[in-house]
Amino acid sequence: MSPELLQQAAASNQWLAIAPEITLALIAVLLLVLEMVLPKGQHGVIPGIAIVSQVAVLAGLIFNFQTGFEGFTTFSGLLRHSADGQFLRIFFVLASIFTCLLATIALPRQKMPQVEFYHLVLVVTAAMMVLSQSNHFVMLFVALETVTIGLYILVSYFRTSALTLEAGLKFLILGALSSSILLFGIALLYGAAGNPDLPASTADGMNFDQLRTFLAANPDNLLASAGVVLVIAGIAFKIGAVPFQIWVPDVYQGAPTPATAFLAVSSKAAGFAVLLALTQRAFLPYSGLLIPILGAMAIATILFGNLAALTQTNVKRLVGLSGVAHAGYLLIGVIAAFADPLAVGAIWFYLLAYLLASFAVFGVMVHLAGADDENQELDHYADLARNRPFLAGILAIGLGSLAGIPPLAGFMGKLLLFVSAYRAGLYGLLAVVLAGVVISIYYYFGWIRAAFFTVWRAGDEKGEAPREVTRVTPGVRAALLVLAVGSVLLGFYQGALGQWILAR
Amino acid sequence: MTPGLESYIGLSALLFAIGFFGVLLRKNTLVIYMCLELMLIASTVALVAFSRFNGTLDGGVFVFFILTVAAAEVAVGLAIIVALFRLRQTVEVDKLNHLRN
Amino acid sequence: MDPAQNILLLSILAPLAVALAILCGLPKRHSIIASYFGFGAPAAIALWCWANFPAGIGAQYAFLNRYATGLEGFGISLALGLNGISMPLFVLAGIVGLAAGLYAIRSGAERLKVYLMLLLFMQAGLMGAFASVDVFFLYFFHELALIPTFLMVGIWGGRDRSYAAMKLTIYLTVGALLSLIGLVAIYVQSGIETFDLTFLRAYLAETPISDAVQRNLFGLLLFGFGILVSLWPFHTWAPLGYGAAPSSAAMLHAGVLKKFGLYGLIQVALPLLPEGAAEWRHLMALLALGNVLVIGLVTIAQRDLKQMIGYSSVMHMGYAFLGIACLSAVGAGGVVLLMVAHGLSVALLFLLATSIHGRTQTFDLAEMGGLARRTPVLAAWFAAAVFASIGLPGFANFWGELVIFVALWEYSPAMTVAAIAGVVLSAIYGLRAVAAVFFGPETEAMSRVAAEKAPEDLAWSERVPALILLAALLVIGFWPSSLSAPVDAAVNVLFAPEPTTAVAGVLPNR
Amino acid sequence: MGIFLFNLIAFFTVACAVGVVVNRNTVNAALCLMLCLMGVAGVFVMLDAYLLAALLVLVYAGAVVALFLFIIMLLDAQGGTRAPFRMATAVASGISLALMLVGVAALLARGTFAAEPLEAAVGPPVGSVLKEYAQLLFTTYLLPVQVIGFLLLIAMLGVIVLSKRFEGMEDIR
Amino acid sequence: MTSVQIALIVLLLPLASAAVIALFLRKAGNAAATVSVLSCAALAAASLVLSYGGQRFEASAEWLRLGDFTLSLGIRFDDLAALMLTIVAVVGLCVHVFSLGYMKDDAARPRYFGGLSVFMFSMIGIVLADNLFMMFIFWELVGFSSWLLINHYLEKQSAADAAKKAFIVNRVGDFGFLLGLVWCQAAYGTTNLGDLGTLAAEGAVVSAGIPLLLFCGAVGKSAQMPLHVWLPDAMEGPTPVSALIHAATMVAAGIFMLCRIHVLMVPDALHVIAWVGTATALYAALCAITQSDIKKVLAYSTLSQLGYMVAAFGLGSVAFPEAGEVAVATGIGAAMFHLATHAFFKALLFLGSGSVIHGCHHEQDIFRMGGLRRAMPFTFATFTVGVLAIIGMPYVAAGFFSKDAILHLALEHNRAIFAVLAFTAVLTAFYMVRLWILVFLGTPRSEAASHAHEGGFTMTAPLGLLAVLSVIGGYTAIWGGAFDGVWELVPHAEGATIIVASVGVMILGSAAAFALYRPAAEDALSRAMPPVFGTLSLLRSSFDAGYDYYVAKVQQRFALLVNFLEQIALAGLIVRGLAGVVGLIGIGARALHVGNLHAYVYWFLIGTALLWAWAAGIF
Repeated sequence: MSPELLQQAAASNQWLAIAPEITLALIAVLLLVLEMVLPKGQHGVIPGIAIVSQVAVLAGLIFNFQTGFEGFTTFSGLLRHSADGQFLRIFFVLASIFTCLLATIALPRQKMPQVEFYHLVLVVTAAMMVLSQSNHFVMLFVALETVTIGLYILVSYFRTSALTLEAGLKFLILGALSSSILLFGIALLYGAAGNPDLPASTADGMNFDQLRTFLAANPDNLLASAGVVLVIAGIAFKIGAVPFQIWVPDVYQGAPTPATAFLAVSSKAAGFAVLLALTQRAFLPYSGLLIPILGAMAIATILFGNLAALTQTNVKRLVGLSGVAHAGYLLIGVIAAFADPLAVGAIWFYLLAYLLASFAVFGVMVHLAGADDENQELDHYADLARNRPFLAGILAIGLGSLAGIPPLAGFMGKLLLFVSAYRAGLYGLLAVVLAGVVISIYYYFGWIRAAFFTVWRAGDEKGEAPREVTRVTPGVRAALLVLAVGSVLLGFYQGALGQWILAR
Repeated sequence: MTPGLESYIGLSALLFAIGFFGVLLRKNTLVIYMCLELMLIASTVALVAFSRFNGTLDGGVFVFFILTVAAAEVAVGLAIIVALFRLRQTVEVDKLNHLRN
Repeated sequence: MDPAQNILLLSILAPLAVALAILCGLPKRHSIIASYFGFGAPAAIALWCWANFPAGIGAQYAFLNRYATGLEGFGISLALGLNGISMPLFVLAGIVGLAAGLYAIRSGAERLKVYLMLLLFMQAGLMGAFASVDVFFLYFFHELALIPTFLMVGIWGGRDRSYAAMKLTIYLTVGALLSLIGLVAIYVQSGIETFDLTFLRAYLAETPISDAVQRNLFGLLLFGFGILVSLWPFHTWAPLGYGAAPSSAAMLHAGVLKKFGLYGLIQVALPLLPEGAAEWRHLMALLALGNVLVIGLVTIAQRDLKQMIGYSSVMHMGYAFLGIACLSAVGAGGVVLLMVAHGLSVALLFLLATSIHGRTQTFDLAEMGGLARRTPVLAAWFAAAVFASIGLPGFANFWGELVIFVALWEYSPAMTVAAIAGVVLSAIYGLRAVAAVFFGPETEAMSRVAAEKAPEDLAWSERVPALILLAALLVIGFWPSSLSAPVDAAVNVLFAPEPTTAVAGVLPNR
Repeated sequence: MGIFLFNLIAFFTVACAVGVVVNRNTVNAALCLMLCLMGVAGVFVMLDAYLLAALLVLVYAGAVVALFLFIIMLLDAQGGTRAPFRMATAVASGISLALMLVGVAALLARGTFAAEPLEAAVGPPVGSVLKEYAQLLFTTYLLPVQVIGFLLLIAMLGVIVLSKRFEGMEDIR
Repeated sequence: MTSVQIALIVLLLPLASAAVIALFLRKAGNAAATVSVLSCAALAAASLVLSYGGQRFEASAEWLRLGDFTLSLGIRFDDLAALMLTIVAVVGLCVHVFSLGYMKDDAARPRYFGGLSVFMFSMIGIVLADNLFMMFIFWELVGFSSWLLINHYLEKQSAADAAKKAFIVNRVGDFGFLLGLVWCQAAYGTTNLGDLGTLAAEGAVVSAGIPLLLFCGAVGKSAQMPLHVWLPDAMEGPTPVSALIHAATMVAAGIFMLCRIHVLMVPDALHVIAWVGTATALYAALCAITQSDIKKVLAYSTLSQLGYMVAAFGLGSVAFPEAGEVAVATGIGAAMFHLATHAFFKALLFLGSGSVIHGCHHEQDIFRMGGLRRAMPFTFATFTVGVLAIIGMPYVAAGFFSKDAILHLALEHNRAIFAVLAFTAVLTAFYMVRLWILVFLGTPRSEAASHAHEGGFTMTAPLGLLAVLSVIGGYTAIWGGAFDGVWELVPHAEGATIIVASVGVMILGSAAAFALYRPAAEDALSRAMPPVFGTLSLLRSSFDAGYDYYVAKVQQRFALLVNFLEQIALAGLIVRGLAGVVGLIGIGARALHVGNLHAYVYWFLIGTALLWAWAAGIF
């Protein structure tokens, strides 16, 4: 291999453009190195290093929001950088930080190696960043598989628990199945777009831009249509849209709480990032095909998620099913994005609100989960408001935001989604959302009720000792406060974020 | 006379379907996992065929990645299955239904 | 900046700040002192605004000020101001909030700090809701006030509190969401994509939304707001919820917060969607008659004092809807008067009902009787509250009802007949309640309770808040034009017979 | 000739794939999978993708299936005495499969494939030379290669975490 | 001071008194009584000054304006108002003073006197009102004060029930009043009495609906059939209250109101009014015969006399079409004349009965009295004057003149009505004489009656004053020229027919009573003619029974039914049912998570198949 070739290769690959991803990967490796280098007694600092360094990355991302790569493709068109991508990077790092924080609470209770968990989270986060910026199916698939395999491990991380492993297995098999479906779809698309006999055929059918050109020239190529729907099916698994949502509650329930949170927030957001990239760029010419599919999915997802959550008493399953419903709301945003550019910003805002609220809720859950991570029933939340008012307050804010109650961020997210859905003329879907939100109030409120209402008026003090709840460390307390305050603040003051969302 | 593209795609689809069928039918997790591999392979057949007929190499390169990924996935998957077996002494799907409702 | 310009913001921030301070762990003693400020400041500001409300500004906003929140590009900004329609309700919120707050501070509720904190949040929301010029923040503050209600019903509530809280929550969420979608629809359909009412009015006066769309939107708003105001037959949450709610929450919700739906209809829906309103008025009026007649009869059948008050409040909302259905300046003005009056009187009723409960240990009318001998002041004030609520002249309610009847005749004499028949119904249940609680010989059950703990007459902790409400009722009752003059100025512009030219009165350049 | 060979290989491959699904014995199923992969490698050869064919045999038949066999032996979980699947399940999946095949058939019947025979379409076969792959992998697809590296790393870590006996830690019974 | 200012003082003085008592004197009975009586005295003085010395004027101020609806409060002080004001003030003062003695031992005096002051305020408001809205406002307020005062003995269940009944029945009447009011506002754009008069003169008034609806208010307040049922029950209140409110003034407000709105009247409406009044007069007189409670007898007689007034108004307020031309509103004159005289003699009778009751230690059963002639000579004398007045003793007592005017009108306009009214006059004489005989003649028939004693000066002085007024009130000239605007409307009988007739009926009725009744502990009528007595009792109780049946069996059951539908059908079946259905679906959706991997793969299969089929265009 000639030096020129290598130089050429180096020149075409602007590594600077993926500096955050590289940093995260390096931190991940650094953690492993530290595990080897540091004596056993000092392993306790490793999570701290993971978190602090990620905060540094986060700060770097925020302060260098304008990268200069916006709108450009790098790595021979494998990646495409945009303001959205930059937002998602911040989003993923944020989610990663909170996941690591949750892990610092949940992991020490298990006699398990810990550093690997943080390493996995970091690598998966980096992969998600890449995934959300991919502009090419090869990149997409590889990043997606990295994410997926990382999640398989994270989900089954507590290997001493049969439930965790069962969740891991279910996730593994269904994940692999959906990967296969996705892959087959990619293959079909590649084949269709590369067909030299067709107009606008392209040599690189897996590049999103090329593919779009091809699809625009061949408005009803059946092979391509089949590829499109199969790819959508694969993504639907990630975001948990009906009928590919069925794994959600089982896996959420079995997975370690930090992994559940990671799955619920980051994985879902990555799925939506990909879905948006595909529907808004690669598959845009096939919107006629996609809108009915996505619409039907959204309706079914909202109704199924909310209805199934209605009588659920296991909080992790509840969060999972409600997350399904949230995916449904977001799908409406995806549909609206075909007609209204605001919708994309609305989705980002919604996801951010969802992140804050979800981690607030998971933050409470992880404290209450108990040593074996199995205290997950609503009954375990009884008397929470009396015994742990701080956690109860955080829980209330988180759930309120998830339910979309003003003045919390979740409401603002829903409002933006409503507006763009209305602008896009999706009246029927709005009606479904309405029904869904009303149903969701019941179970979110039921949870709050479980945590608040049985207390203070209970005539007979049962005299039993307060349930064992992990102590809230100052750092975690601060983080939970940040989540709560953020959830409240974003509800009415969006500041620069609001302007960015509108301007993007 | 050589077979046309549709023959290869048909074969690929058939393999894919058989794999899917296997995932649906078998109770043994290991076999299910094999069937999943079969589905991945089915996709590679399609990719290679398209690559050949379209005259571009990207499909082939993609297969390269797929094989690597599949190998990694198998490793992780089997590790999970083994760990589960050690706890539950079974790999039968019907008995792995403690997470429900 | 000029302090007068920020005074409305201050009225929201004062309770909010106190609430946050309590949330952050202010000690109980200081919390109580701070709460006096938290409830007193909005009331003082409200009264100041009332006193200094400029005359002759039509439907324009006084004390107007806008604050950026990051979504100006989206047409959202925190715009605070008062016009002739919102000012009375702002005053109502201040007064009832003060009364409810004073009552709560002295109520000795368990977990008093949390109770006060939630009430203060509610108070902040209420002040904000009526001071908002921006429809988004209108809705936003309403919900801010609504959330504590759920919690307070659920935590401090009485019988059936869990079911009541849940039902209340679900119903009000449905209503709020429907109206939210309606507001979003206005936002989008208006074509200028702003939530600011002044701009919306000015713009829609020039280029109204098409009739067909108006019809759909008004329907959404009607049922959305209607559920919030317990429009028949979507009212079943109200008696249940009020029956279970702790008194201060019931006072603030039934007294003030519930008016939000009506306020939304008058301030937003009617001026922006006149054609839609014309289309729906018949249905609205018919449902409102359901409120008046059906619920009037249901109220008569109640055996439980608090349920009865809850139902009576539902019933009186029917008059307000009828006034709105008139689609005239007179009707709308009457509704504003009635809202204020009803808010004061129902708050007073809930307050005194709780006081009665404290002395009888029951809400069951059959078990009460003869209390007047032991507690003459309570008896007199409760009777006054009942007479206020059934529309005796001298109390504010009379003016609202009277004006609505006058306006209603122009719309439909037949409906007026039915509506006025409701006046008889309310006299029946109101006087029955007074007689059952206070007059006649003492019942056995009452004697038993009295033997355990002799009922004492109203304490000052109860008297002061009640007196505030009673005084307000009497002041407006004797001198209605103190409140109606600004209302008149506003409704004359907003509901002039020739909408296009009249609404132009709010254009900034005039 | 080409068609005959293709048909032969295709039949062999499909038969082996069916074998994987229906074989009661897990070991046999794994062996069927291996044979199936051989058949696929043959298809690759027919498509002039010699390198991929070799890779497939090496990675899959050599490593993956071997791994499967090891695990099968390790777990010693032969589904011997019981049927590998229920009949009801089979019927249901048959119906579903039929539905899916209808879709496939529709695609095949109405899809637009390359109309011309292979020789005419492309002269010299691409992808038969390692260098071309290498060039693509190290230029265009350099980033995925790097990512794959991390993928393998975490997969390795995952297997360790899930399987290794750690000192001083609670472990699987 | 201008007349307006004096009028305002007259209006606001009692309000101030009530406010002072409510705010500061709740526990000070004597002080409250003093304040109230003094304010009433001052008010009476001012009223007299105003009526006799002041001008007649109109003044008003805008009180509420919304859109094109304006409500003003104003004073219309013409001769009618002046007359009414004088009556109210004088009778009010008498009652206030009488109350000082009557209520001496009552613990709740502050409430009582506060209530009296509220009543005075409201009543004067009605009198002075210059428009119907204002009248309605005070109309409601007198209803309230009536409720308050009937309820005075608030531990008595019967008092509480009576007060409630009074207010609710009045509300039913006010339902019509308010409706008529709103209609009037809508139809004419004003309710100002002067403006309405102008409009009427221009011929704008044609509707019979408005006056009849407004008349409903009068039916309620003046206890005409069928809303008369509250008045007898209202006797549960203290006797001075009955005298003031439920005999002399408030119940007469209905008649006053009719006179105020006479410009709106059309012949059809007047027919109805006349017949309603006549029917009430007859019915109430029949009822009075069987009563054994002294106050109830008087209450029914009040009803009957009110019927006379209403009938009088209906008979002569505008010309009937066949009369050719618009006549002077003689009905107003007759009605107001009778109102004035009735106010005096009925207040006298009630206060007399109060004195009797007070003297007999709150014994009200006339069959347990007797012989009070000796024990209470002053009361006996004044009461006798009252009886003479009501039965229409010619030239001796005021009732004769006013009743004559009414009978004259009836004879002129409607013979049927005349016949009924004449027969009623027979009955009036009959039951009043019966009462007189049973109470005062013979010997005491009970312990209480035997220890009867005269009340103090505060009680006798008002009796005296009222007795004098009852005698001279019939001579319109006595009143001075101040009220000529009203008096000149009073029709005067020409010829002897009316005098003969009225003397005849009086003698007939009295003679029958003398013939039938001896002072005895038992009702002679029930012994002599049981069927007649039974029929009359039944007649009396039939209305109450009917209403009771309606309230208990119809209204309450209907309310319960509606409540049942509300609770069971709406809140239960529909709302909870819907929630239940959603919940069931939710349980179903939840149950789909069976936990078996194969089941989950099916979802994927079906999803993929559906998507594929969609892409292939199968749908």
